[in-house]
Amino acid sequence: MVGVVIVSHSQKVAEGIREMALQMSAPEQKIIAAGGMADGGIGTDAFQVSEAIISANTGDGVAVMVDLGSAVLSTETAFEFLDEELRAKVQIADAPILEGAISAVVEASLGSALAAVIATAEGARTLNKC
Amino acid sequence: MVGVVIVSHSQKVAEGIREMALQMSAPEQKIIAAGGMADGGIGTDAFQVSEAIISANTGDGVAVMVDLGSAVLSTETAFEFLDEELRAKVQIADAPILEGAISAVVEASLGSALAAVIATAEGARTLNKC
Amino acid sequence: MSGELYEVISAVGETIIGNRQMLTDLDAAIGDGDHGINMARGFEAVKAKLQTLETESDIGKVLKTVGMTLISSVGGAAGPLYGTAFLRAAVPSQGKTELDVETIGLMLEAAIAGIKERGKATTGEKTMLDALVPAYEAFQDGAKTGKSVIECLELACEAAQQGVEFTKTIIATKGRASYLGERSRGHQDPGATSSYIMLKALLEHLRRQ
Amino acid sequence: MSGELYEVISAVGETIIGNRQMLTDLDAAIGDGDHGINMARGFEAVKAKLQTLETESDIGKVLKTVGMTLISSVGGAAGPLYGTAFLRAAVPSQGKTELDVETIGLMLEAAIAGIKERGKATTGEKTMLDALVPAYEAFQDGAKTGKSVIECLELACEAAQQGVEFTKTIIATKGRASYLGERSRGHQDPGATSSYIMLKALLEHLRRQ
Ligand SMILES: Nc1ncnc2c1ncn2[C@@H]1O[C@H](COP(=O)(O)OP(=O)(O)O)[C@@H](O)[C@H]1O
Ligand SMILES: Nc1ncnc2c1ncn2[C@@H]1O[C@H](COP(=O)(O)OP(=O)(O)O)[C@@H](O)[C@H]1O
Ligand SMILES: [Mg+2]
Ligand SMILES: [Mg+2]
Ligand SMILES: [Mg+2]
Ligand SMILES: [Mg+2]
Repeated sequence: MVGVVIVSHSQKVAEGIREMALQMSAPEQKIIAAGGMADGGIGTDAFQVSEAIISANTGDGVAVMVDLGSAVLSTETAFEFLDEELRAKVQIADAPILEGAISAVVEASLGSALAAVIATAEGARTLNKC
Repeated sequence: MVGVVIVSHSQKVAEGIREMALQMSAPEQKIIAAGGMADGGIGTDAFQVSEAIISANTGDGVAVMVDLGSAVLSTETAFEFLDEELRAKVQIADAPILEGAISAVVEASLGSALAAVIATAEGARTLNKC
Repeated sequence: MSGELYEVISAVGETIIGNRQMLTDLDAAIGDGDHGINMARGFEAVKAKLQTLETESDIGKVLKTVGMTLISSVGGAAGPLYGTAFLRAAVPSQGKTELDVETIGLMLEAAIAGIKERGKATTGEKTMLDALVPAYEAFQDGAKTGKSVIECLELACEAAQQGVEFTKTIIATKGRASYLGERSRGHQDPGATSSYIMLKALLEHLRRQ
Repeated sequence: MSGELYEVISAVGETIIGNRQMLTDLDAAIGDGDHGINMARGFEAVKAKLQTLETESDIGKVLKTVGMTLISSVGGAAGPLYGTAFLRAAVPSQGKTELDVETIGLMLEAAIAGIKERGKATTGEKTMLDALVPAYEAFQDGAKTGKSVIECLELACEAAQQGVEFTKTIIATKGRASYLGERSRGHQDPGATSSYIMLKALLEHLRRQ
């Protein structure tokens, strides 16, 4: 099953999204929060992200959800710390972080491949709420 | 200045988004988190939302950011508890909650009117992250 | 509050609380697995609130309190939906201390209108409306032919149960289950199920009187 | 680590820490008001880390550690950007214990390429690149005419300072300041400013030797 990593500048946001996404997940699905700095402050930490990616991977790859552009910078920096094999199956979704994460988790729970999980996450851009 | 209310099923998400948005805000700007149930559990509470809207309003109206469809249900229920005058100047943004909230806060900090704040929040749908 | 009214609402509440696990399991299959938890929490709060309304005999006022309590305590989509339904049902029953077939028909109609408006939904979307709308129609059919409250409710329950069965055959286009698209087919809707069991509890309570 | 190398990095770090408030104020105007806090936190972490590298004389290895430390401690966009810059600058300086004009030119080139790649940015977007790219070009002009390290760095600093001024005239199209669109004009970019003051600190330290 594709793992999902949630990279936010805020630890609370990443953990809260994870808790919401867990409600829609399959048992044993990997959803890892990588939010905030090591000291709990607002920011992103590329090393925390690379560790999260490693723990989210069960062999089928990892979809990474990010909040702001600078989370992309950290995530792409994190990619450089991964071995080639894992790096080839990790992808950032260009999607809203919360809506994308929940959509991604639902898609991954159905056993879909990474490309489909990313596509569904990105489709969350156009979901209407009201 | 238009106030911003953040309605999430998760208290952590609402508070974390508020903290991130505060970093981009003007002094004294009203950004109110209305996340989770009264007992801290996952869910939304229409009464909490109506109180948040009241405290976010300084006369120029309030933009409400929501996470999922059921947050819209609670928010629209909350509207019924507001007096006519306030109800006329409160609007839900059909936008991603985190990205929309940050965009809305930036737009509101520039002194823009409610319609512009909502439009900018909704424009966050099409922001590219990577 | 009249003992009768108190007992009706308690009976409905206890049934929801007793079906907590079943409703949650249904929601786990196509949603976030909290519908039973949400509804039970809501009716626990209603139960506590009812204690404070002992002297209230106006059915409308009591239903309004039930609606407000559900709104603040359920948490999921069902909170604003059922909450609004009770608030709307409180309008035709305002000032009443007893209900007849006609008033119950108006209450059901108002409740359904509230849910449709709040949920921007209609039948065929795999929601509580797929139990409630046919229930209302069957109730009205009974009313038109001069049936009693219990007889009308029997028709309504039967229709609601069929409505629940019908939700198994369609895909969800409203609410959280719509995330699953085609995968939501084959499962019965938790909200339709809770609507059915509330009607059923009401009927069974009245039958016992 | 040679005393010289340690002192150069410390001088740069102390300058950033000393300009914490100024950088933060610049970022408050067009961003989230943390650039000074971020950079100071990063160089505090570098300072602590340098203690553990006392015996390391390889400039490349030390710069690699600086880059890794910035990546893990800065927090904002500047973390991966400057972190990558230091990691890339560590490549041409690997195995070296002293630097000449040519190597510094290669280091600047690699650092800028890293920032451009990481940030998907180019000059004219109101970022650190608007200080660093002209600084590099001026440095290379000096190198071509046989100038010394200090002379080349003087040219680079002058160009960087002009680059910072230039950022006041343009709108941001990368990073957080781009949220402000037209409103970002008139303000100088915090990242361009920190780049300039780091180069300046390096120059002044070398002049003092
Ligand atoms: N827009 C809607 N209109 C009508 N009913 C809805 C709507 N959205 C959800 N529902 C009903 O609510 C039920 C889910 O309730 P619940 O699990 O409490 O909420 P949530 O999905 O927020 O967890 C669904 O089974 C469905 O019957
Ligand atoms: N994509 C990018 N490419 C190059 N530089 C960038 C980019 N995004 C931001 N910057 C630089 O980073 C600086 C902001 O750094 P900082 O305040 O630490 O990050 P954040 O915006 O995450 O709070 C900006 O002033 C700009 O110079
Ligand atoms: Mg549910
Ligand atoms: Mg729920
Ligand atoms: Mg900043
Ligand atoms: Mg920042």
